[in-house]
Amino acid sequence: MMIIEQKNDASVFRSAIRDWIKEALPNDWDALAERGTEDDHVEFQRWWFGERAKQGLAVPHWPVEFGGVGLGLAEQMIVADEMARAQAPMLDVHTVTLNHLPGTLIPCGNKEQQQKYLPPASRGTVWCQGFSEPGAGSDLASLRCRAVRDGDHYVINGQKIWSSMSRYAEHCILLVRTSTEGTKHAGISFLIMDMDTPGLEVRPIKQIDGQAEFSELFLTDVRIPVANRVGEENDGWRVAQATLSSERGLLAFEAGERSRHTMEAFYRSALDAKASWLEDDELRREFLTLLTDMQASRRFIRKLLKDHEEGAPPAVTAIASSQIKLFQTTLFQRIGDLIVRIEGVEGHFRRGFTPRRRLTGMTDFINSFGWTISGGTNEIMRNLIAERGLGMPRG
Amino acid sequence: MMIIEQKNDASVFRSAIRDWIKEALPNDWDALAERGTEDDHVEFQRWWFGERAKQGLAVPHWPVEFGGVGLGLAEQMIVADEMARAQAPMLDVHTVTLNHLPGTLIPCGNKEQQQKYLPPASRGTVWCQGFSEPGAGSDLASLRCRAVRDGDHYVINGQKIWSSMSRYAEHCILLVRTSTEGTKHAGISFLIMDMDTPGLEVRPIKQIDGQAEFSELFLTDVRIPVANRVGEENDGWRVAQATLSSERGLLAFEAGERSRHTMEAFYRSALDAKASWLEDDELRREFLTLLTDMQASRRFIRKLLKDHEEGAPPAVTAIASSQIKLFQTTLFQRIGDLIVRIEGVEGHFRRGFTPRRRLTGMTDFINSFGWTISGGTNEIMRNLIAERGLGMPRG
Amino acid sequence: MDLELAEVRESIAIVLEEQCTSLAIHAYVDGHNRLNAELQRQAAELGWLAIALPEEQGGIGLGAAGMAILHLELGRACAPGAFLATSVALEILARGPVADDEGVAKLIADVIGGTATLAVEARVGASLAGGSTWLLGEASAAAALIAGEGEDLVLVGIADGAIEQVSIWDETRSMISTDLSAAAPIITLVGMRPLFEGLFALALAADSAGAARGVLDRTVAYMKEREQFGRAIAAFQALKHRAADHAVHAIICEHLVWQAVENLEGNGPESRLWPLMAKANVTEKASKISTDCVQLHGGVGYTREYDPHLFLKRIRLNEAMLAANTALRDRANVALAEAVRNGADVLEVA
Amino acid sequence: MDLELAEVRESIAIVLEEQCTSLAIHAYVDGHNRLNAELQRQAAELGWLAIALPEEQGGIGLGAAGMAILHLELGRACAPGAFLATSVALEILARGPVADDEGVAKLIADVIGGTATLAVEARVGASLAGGSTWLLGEASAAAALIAGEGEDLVLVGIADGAIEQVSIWDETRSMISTDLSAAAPIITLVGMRPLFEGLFALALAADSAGAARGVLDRTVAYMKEREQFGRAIAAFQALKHRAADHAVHAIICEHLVWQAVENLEGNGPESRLWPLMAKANVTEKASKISTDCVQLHGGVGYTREYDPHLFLKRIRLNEAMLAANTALRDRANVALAEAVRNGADVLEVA
Repeated sequence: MMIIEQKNDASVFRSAIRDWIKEALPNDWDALAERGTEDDHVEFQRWWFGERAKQGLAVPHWPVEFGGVGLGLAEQMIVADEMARAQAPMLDVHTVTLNHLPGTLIPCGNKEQQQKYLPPASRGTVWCQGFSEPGAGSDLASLRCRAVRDGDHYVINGQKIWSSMSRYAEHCILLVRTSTEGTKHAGISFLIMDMDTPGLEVRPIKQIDGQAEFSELFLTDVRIPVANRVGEENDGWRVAQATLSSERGLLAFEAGERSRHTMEAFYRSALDAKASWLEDDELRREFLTLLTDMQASRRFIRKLLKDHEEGAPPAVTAIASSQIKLFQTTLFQRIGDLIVRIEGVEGHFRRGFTPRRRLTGMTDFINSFGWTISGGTNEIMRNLIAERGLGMPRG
Repeated sequence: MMIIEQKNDASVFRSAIRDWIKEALPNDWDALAERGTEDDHVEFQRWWFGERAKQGLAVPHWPVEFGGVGLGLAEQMIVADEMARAQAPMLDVHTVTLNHLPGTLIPCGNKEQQQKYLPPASRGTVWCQGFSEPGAGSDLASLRCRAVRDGDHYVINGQKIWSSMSRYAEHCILLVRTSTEGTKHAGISFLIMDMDTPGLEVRPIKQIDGQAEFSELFLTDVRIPVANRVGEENDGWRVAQATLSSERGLLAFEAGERSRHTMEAFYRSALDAKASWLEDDELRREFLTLLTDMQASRRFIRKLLKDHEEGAPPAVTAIASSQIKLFQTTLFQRIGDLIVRIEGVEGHFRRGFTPRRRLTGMTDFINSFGWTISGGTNEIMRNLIAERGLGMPRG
Repeated sequence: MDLELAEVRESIAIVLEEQCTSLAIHAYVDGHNRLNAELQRQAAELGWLAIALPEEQGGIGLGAAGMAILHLELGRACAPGAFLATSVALEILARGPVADDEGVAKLIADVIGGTATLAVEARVGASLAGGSTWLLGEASAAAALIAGEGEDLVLVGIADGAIEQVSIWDETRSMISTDLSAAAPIITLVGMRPLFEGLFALALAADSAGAARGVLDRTVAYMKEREQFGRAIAAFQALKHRAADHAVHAIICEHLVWQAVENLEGNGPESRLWPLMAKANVTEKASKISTDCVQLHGGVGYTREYDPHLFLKRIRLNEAMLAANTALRDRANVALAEAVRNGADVLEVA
Repeated sequence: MDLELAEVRESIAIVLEEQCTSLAIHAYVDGHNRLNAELQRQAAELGWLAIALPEEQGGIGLGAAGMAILHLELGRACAPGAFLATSVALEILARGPVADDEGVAKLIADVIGGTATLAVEARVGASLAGGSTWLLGEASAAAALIAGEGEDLVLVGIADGAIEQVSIWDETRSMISTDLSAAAPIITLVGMRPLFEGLFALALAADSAGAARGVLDRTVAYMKEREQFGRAIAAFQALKHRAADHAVHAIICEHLVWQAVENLEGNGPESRLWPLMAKANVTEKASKISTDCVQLHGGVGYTREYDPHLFLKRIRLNEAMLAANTALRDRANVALAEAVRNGADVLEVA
């Protein structure tokens, strides 16, 4: 029996997941990952996706017709909570697959597109996103990657950046400019691109943490069938709004729960080791302060999820999402900063690829910029909160 | 022999001042001030100005022809330093008299104005400033207080705000609008107003620290002789620049030195009393951090004074002044904040008028807003530093 | 329950919005009205003080959550009066074994009826050193709760002669000093100090979280209205970003209050950890928010006639009360260490 | 002296601007050039390492001020190499009574001549617990200074076999781990640990103050060039205000370095107070500045090919070295208390 079939009894469901993870997941997977490369870890994530899929735990939140079981929020939280508790591998490589893809195709795609792409995605195809451009940055709508109609194809020339996991992806959701008339928002179209299309070059961007999660995409005369367009021509901005508003609350939830467990484990091992920082008034209190702020942010995330489930308007949940992003990512940076100061010189030693299963000085601190910058910089979040949340005029 | 006559030998000069203060100033003047009112304290400052004047120590930095001795920077620093060291009364009520008035009249006033106003000022007449307006705030040049020519008088109608010490002043330097043509900067004139002119009403503004250093001025058909105009008609903005750039470095210097002594005294008494905060890692280190920042700001102020004396261009010293204001006033607020936390409930008890001779919890903290807001808010300072100091474009 | 809570909260908010206008509060602090007494009268009528008490004791039965909404709203309105001390002390008296004592029962009835107020020791335990202590409460308070031996509390009568009004920066509330040698112990509440501290922490956190929201709302409104250089200062990005940060922290403050509410009862480490940490983190955040709200008002922020300074002074007094946040965090750490050593899960969110 | 200092500083800056371009540094950290060796060669030629040494010892004679300008400029350029450890250790060796020792004299000459580098214990005193310790320095270092008994230092030879290169986040410098049981003590420098710590603190503060300036300059330049929403991001007020704050703190950092310079010598409490506090406050400020500089770069700040992360990692390593800032502030407090008790004036500015 697949574990997902036990979803109707919360406590049974929870312990089934817990037991299954213990059995299915090698106990020392993080040590293996630390010795391996980024590629190894992506392979490992694909394997883990497959294992979860076998239990119905890969895309249970999707509607039944596309391979999910329409899992309710409470049960989704149980899944995420148990994954976090076990510090099981995250499915970073499937972020777009799991969230943005259904968030786009279910409301905006046609039947054919849904049937063609969603079922394989539910089994683990990797998707990436080609939205940002080097010149555009936070001003997404000013994108310039040009698509020209040629019969039943578009011919694309241009450049994309910050495309996460595109080295590993089979497909890409792509924003292109099909018209330069009217406002910058009015001439954008939304396409699906196969990553093996000729003319596409993927160049990894090396990050400050040594990894290369993101890539640049260079498109030279890339031909994409018109049938791969989602929504009408020049109506891609509206489709992209659906993509971008695909609910990220559960990702924040899982990140918060994982952070809770890493902090708790850090504290526990400090207690066991009688670590000197616990005897230091300043450091000890700072830890308590951060732990308490984390608790509040976890409550805030739960409230967002609950409001969302109860049908709160997207405008409201979007502001709460921005508020949570700003607070939680800044909190992760504050935590990283404290651990750097606690660990001292030893916190500066580099390890291999680290799967964020425990708090490690500079690694966490440096990683934290991935949170505060990507997914909309915190500066953009502050603009949104002030303008849409507090009703302040644009500057 | 007046003490100022010993100015040529630094160490003799210094000890003469030190000895004289000990003799001239009642030892318990601050306790008396704390029991008295704000008015009492102004009276006391006037008395102290007179005592300093008798020794040539009131306006020694002024040129000889106007009642000073053209005291060099090093010697001015000795005077300020000894006043700070003895925590002698400040001459708050004479701030405009001592700095803005000569800063304006010496470069921009005519002979008659200089002869009429400067010598009495050197003996203690109190001046105030009528620049800001309720609608204008940080945007000084948008002032609307209207002056209409009527024969050899201007007739003024309008309102001024944040006029420091005007309740006690004999004269006021006033900015008025004499023309609404052209840019907002082009129609401003600079006048001298006697504070007993009919039609002028002074309403004290009660501050959040309970005092009323500032007032609003209401002007209804106030008649000011044209002869009281400094500079040409409609050229008042240029004159005001002279007023505003009158060197404030020595005020920052004295404030910094006084803060040094209050912090040192606070620490010494904590040592003597074996105060518990000295045993607390967090509070003790925060104190050391602030003391160290204060030391740096004192060095920074000395550098500004030295650069100014060596003829650094005003554009450069103006930026340094803004930087110092931003850092020093924020530092005073940080110090106040720490003392509030150290003193606990007792830090919340109100005393009478306090002459800032020692650190006192909420009193210092609440007072600190006077520093961070008045004299150009710190937000304006940041604009100046970014635009003029870092060459960033206006927003 | 959530719905009832929201309704009661709304009803409190409506009364306070009507009564505690900015004008009324300024008139109060300038001595031109007796808003505190008027609010006390209305509170008695509406049962606010007994909001947490079970219905059979004359309360509304909302427990700790009721305490939270009452003080969130009182803080948001910067309402003057002895509510904080009185409601906390009342809850303790009503829960104590002394509820049956006749004198105490009368005292409880008087407080619920609005004819008496109570005081609490501002810095709990300060009196143990002997001499005089400072109480949060009015000079007319009927009695005061102070720390006793060990985990006990003592309810003492307040003799007129031994009381001195203390002049404090927060003008919306009253603090008195009393000579304990002249105070008559009425009764000892055995082992109730931990609960008292938790309740006091919760009330201080709620009042501060509410005040942070109140001062921020007023500041945002001012920023939209005040023009400089030809546009509303709310359009200046540097100020907008500060307001956005404050808005987020103000929300976090309220979540911290609810964390305390959920963990108030019982003897587990969570009941020491969360209320104390809520008080520490909330008062610290609220203090930062209100400090910057004074600054964001520019010149008028430094004048008595605008509101931000009233909130700032109130929040900072909250911060100083019960115990310094430094000490609260140390005590919270002891509780956390105990929980983690015993394998108790104090981080789970319901 | 001031003029000479300024001239020497300018001359160092010119060389570094030419050599340490952003391109060259990135090529270095990616293993495509040996910029560290090239700089070491030029430094020897120009006498940088001996900048503080008296002329009769082959130095430039600029003392502590020379040490400050060298490291301010090296930090500003984010220059790779073993300069920090080597210059601090060299100064100690040259001042020690061992300058006359033949082996040490040769070592000094080799270092000045650019054919040898030195290492220092990264966290001074960590070795006293026994076992291995971490050294700031290159694997080819000729010798290392580590803490000895009490206030002594020990110069130890570095045996090839007992050394391991440590992979650290800061790629512009090198850290090695060594097993002390395999290290041969060359000589003991009696009572020189306080001076060593002061010098190390000064060098770390100067390097960090310079790095803060360097990363901020680059960030301001980037902000003027990068456009978003149709204008340079330097025109966005929220970002401008952050840059303005950083500019002020970067200046304060440099003043703290000069405070340390003036108080380096002697045995008075000021010689312990100010260098240690300079290191603590400067590294903390520089850390905040460089953290925000990464953020102000937006997306590219998170890429390896831009500079801010190199500065950030270097500054944070500086912050961790010598001793934690928490400990340094505690030691500074002991010095301050001693001074105040004895009536010594440590706050006077010359």
